[in-house]
Amino acid sequence: MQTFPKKRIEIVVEAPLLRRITARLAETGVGGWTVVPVLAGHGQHGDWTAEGQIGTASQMVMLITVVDAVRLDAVLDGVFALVSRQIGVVTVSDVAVVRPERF
Amino acid sequence: MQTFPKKRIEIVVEAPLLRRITARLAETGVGGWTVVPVLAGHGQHGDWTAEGQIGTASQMVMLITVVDAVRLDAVLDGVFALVSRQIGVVTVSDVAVVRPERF
Amino acid sequence: MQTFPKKRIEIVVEAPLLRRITARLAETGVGGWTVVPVLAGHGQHGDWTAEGQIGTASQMVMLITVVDAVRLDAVLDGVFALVSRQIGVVTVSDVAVVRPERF
Amino acid sequence: MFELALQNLLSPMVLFFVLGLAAALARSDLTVPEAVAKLLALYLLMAIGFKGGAEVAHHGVDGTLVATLAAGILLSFATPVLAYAILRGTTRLDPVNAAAVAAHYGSISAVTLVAVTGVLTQLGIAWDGYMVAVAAAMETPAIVAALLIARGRSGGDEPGESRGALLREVAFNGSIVILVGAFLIGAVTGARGAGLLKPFLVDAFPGVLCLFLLDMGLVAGRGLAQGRRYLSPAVTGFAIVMPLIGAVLAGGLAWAIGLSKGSTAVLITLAASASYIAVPAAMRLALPQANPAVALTLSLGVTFPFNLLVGIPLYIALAGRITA
Amino acid sequence: MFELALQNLLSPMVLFFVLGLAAALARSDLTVPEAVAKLLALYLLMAIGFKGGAEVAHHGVDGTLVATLAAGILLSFATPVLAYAILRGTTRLDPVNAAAVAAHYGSISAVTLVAVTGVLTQLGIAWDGYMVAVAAAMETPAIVAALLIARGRSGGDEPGESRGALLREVAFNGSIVILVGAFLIGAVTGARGAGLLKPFLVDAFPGVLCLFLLDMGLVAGRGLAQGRRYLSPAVTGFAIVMPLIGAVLAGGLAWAIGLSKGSTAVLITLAASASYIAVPAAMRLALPQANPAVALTLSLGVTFPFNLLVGIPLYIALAGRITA
Amino acid sequence: MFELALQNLLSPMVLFFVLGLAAALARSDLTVPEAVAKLLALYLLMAIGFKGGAEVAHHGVDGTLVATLAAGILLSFATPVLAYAILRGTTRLDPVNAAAVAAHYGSISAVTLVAVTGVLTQLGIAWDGYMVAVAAAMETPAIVAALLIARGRSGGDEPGESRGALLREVAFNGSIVILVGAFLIGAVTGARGAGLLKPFLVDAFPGVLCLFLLDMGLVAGRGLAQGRRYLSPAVTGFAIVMPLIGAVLAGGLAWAIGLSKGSTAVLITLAASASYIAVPAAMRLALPQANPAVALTLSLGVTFPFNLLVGIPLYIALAGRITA
Ligand SMILES: Nc1ncnc2c1ncn2[C@@H]1O[C@H](COP(=O)(O)O)[C@@H](O)[C@H]1O
Ligand SMILES: Nc1ncnc2c1ncn2[C@@H]1O[C@H](COP(=O)(O)O)[C@@H](O)[C@H]1O
Ligand SMILES: Nc1ncnc2c1ncn2[C@@H]1O[C@H](COP(=O)(O)O)[C@@H](O)[C@H]1O
Ligand code: NA
Ligand code: NA
Ligand code: NA
Repeated sequence: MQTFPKKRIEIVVEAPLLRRITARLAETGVGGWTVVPVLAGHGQHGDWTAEGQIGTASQMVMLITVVDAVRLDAVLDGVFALVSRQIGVVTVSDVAVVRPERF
Repeated sequence: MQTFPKKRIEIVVEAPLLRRITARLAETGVGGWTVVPVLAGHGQHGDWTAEGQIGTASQMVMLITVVDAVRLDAVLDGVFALVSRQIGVVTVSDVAVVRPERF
Repeated sequence: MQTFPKKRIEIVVEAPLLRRITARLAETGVGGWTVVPVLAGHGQHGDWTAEGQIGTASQMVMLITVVDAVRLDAVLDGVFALVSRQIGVVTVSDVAVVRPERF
Repeated sequence: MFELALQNLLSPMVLFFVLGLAAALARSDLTVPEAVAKLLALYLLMAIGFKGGAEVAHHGVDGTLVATLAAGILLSFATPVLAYAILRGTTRLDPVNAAAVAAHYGSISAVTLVAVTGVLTQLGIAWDGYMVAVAAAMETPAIVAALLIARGRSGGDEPGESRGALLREVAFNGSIVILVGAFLIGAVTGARGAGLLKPFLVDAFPGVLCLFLLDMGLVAGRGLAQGRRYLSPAVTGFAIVMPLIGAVLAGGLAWAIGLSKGSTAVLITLAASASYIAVPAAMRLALPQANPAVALTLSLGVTFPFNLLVGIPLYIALAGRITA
Repeated sequence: MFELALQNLLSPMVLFFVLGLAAALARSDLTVPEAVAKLLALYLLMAIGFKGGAEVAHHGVDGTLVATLAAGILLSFATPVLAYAILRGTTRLDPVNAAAVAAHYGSISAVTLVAVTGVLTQLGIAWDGYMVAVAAAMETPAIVAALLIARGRSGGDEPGESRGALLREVAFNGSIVILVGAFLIGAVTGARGAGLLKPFLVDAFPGVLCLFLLDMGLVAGRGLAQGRRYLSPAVTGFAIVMPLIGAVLAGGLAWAIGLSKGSTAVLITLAASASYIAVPAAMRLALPQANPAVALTLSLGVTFPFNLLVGIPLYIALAGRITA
Repeated sequence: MFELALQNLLSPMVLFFVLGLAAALARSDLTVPEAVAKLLALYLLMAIGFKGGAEVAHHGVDGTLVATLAAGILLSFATPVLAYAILRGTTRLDPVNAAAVAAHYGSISAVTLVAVTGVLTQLGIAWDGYMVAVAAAMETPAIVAALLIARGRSGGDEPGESRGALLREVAFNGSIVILVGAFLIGAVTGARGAGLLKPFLVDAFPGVLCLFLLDMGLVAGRGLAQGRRYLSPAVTGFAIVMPLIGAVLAGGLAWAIGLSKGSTAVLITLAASASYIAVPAAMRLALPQANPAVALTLSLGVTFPFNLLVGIPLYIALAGRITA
């Protein structure tokens, strides 16, 4: 099956910021994303866990979006404008997709 | 540590389809997969969120399977026979594993 | 945006082992990780699902950690010392990050 | 009847639904976790199934049971045909989407069943416990009818999806299993079981229903915000007229059978309700070309609120007239 | 008063909190899933809002309502200024972190409100239902005050974050929506609704509160273990002294207004409580440079346990003196 | 006794378990979310612990407590040795897997404890509250015994896993902490606390137990479908005979101590039950070479259904004989 190279961006970020990030992605013309729950984590800001939490403040989520390479810089710029002072981690990797027109 | 190259397939797909996909993977000889919950998403079909849902129809899940490259095409063919008319996204990426005989 | 190459390790492992793995990662000097819930899976040990489970014994979780390549072998050694006889899967892939000093 | 309507509109159940709807439209971050929504639905189906079974154990089954089951199955088979014809005649939906929507309206909504029994209990109107079994019997035929229509019209058959496997899956879907299972358990354990479970299944019922309808309001509000674009006047009109047509048909059958007031109200409400648990999932497998948002927006965003706010008191009043 | 304190310490609610705290500190794997914690919080806010509204429907609103609302808003605006001054004077917190902590202490903790009403009910002390509305009104002003302070001191404005959008979000945050919504529903449906929902919302309340406080104990214990490094003596002292200052201010205002004993105790407790649902989330958006662990450790790890174990009986005793 | 058995089989609790089992075997998509299952288990352990403690506060502790604790610990130590010998003698399990299974059967199942108290309450048979403490004491010794056996037989020691850390973890596992914690809280708060929490913890108990056993039926059914291959006749026989052996041993000890009928039934049921929360997790850490599916299939797929359907009425009848 013929596949086409795209970029997969994975963003682990504080839950209260999620709405703003997806709004920014939409503005940048990103066509889709997927949000995955996060149970727990550890980083410079210490340990945290979702268990027993009633608010969203100490909660994180993982957002995954597959975009075309030409859009990568615009997306990263938009995302970092938001998350640079927030708690979170952004990684980029190479993936292949079958239906390139979707991204 | 010596590592061996494999392919990681990530499928975001409607929950009602999951059983059929795993059955197809098993038929294709795939030895393992992992299903991760999805909280929310956005794509051509608009926004959706798992929150408050009682049925599976508007729910999605993420399936991850690591396979040998020789099996990749067969797996993608099998999966696309099912998901082509369904809502979802499939990506393939390169990974390395330590115990190659498992995949 | 300038990016820097790192390694992303993804570990699917039995829930009772999680504390020991994170302790080992911390000892190895790993600065951060993220734990994602797993709904269901299939492998050499058969099918399992988190649904309806009250204990952690038949539960799995997915841990993702992004580390510098120089630390990869130490991390894999530490992890495999723990998971080799346990149920689980470890994969390594290449990712790019924007803030390299974090990892 | 206006009094009934007002009393309904000012009941805590309806008001919690409206609260959820308003919160979703105001884009509040109020949410009910998926696991909680599933617990509430599980509880409500268990409670209503069990109460129905215990009622049957107590009062027995009269001769109308078989007739009512037949009437329900007939309604479930016939309504999709009617719905399909109306949709094709008055809206721009293509055959596949029209068939999918028709399946939703032919089948029933277990949540609407829960709501109508809540209102009946509040009003002190008795209904026959076997209506729970009738509800279960009405779920599947509409799916069969819609698939026959879709195959006939679009000429296509569903690739790789065996009809038998699909119907088996629908028949054993979670909400039917718990509803019918709890019904049988209620029928077997009778008064003894009912006494034991009363504090949990009966006394707490209205409160849990409020919490659940809050969630349904949130989900319906989000669905409406998302699905606005599908709500052309013709399609929206269908989502309000079709329940009324179903209500009239069911009213006639209930009258012919000679059902009690409460059971007539339940049968009418079932016919007037549109599925949004079992049928949507089945359609994703059997008619994947259909856009799921169309049917869900209609069923959950228009018909369910309509039934809850206006329909149920109307149907109860209608049942009163029929059985007067 | 010592009897009151002892009775409080030996109440099941407080003991379940202590159990959770101990389990977390002993690193037990006892956990409450996130979805369950959210269900419990939803239930408690719904119950307390509804009971407040039903009480208002029953007893009406006397002239003190407007004065009490004004007092609450004043407290919420003024406390952060005081808190900021104390923090800057006695601790090493920088302006931004001090402003963030000050916002937490000016606002209120819905969970502490739930706890104090639980204790009052147990003691048979009545409180005015409209205190629920007062609580809601006290949530937001503190955030505004803290942002004004932070902007004034740090000279910076929040990039890309419009104040209006933020305040709208805080005003419509889930816990406020359910609290106020249930209050209105209680007020509208009155005795009829209250009778219907009593088994679920009233009878089960103490039990659910126990389960919830077990969870709060676990979360507080984990927070303490994690956040120990932020607990310098000065900062810890602030987290115990600030509630007492808030209590005295609120006591004075309640006395001036002439509130009943129960409502005085509620107003004092609200003023003495520190937010950990609405404000932490708002601060992540408005003051992202602030370290969230500092405020959360203080609010949930020190002030909440202090209020639950010592504060609430103290505030009730104080309310008794004031209204004697 | 046949009447007792029949009444047990037709109780709503047992029937909901059978419903879950049947739904899983019919591959229904009925599921209980993980978070809900954990909430139900948390509630049941809290309820039973608290009731036990409140009962102790009311009736006090008689001299048999220490003897019963000793008997429980003895049973938990001794049963694994017996179980190991039987497994090695009659099945093909290797030493490590046999030791892991033996640990499960020596320890106890908190869920089975909940079920037996549910049946006893329904039958109006009193049991001593301190049996909750006995249950807690019986959880850990079996793990120690099994590890000693495994080390002795396989010659290997567990790499990197300190025995102390493991036992500490087991002793502080969530289900023990909530059971013992609620017991202590019940004992401290006595009648006052019991009155306050009765609607939640006592009245709702049978209903929640039904919902929970539905879930256990689903989990057991899925486990059976998955684990069929491990169920050789010899191994299956063990899973039915071993509980009976445990029952006889416990019956003798209860007789020697002079326990009441209810407490005798509880002690017998504990001895006859096999763990599937605490021990499985401990075995994954201490004996990772053991295949977890073997022990879980036996414990949850065979022994738990056997105890629920047949064992418990048998044990109660046996307790009746012993104390007659
Ligand atoms: N190296 C890493 N690999 C994976 N996830 C990470 C890493 N560092 C941080 N995270 C995630 O990002 C969250 C915030 O990180 P931090 O801002 O460093 O505290 C952590 O709690 C983790 O969930
Ligand atoms: N570019 C993308 N990156 C990540 N996930 C996506 C992307 N596009 C779609 N998805 C996921 O797939 C679901 C269905 O996509 P669609 O069929 O385009 O509506 C969405 O709701 C997302 O969860
Ligand atoms: N090839 C694979 N791809 C993705 N996940 C896998 C794979 N093999 C195993 N897993 C995951 O690891 C768990 C344990 O695997 P196993 O030890 O092979 O039974 C499975 O239940 C899956 O969740
Ligand atoms: Na219908
Ligand atoms: Na305050
Ligand atoms: Na045992």
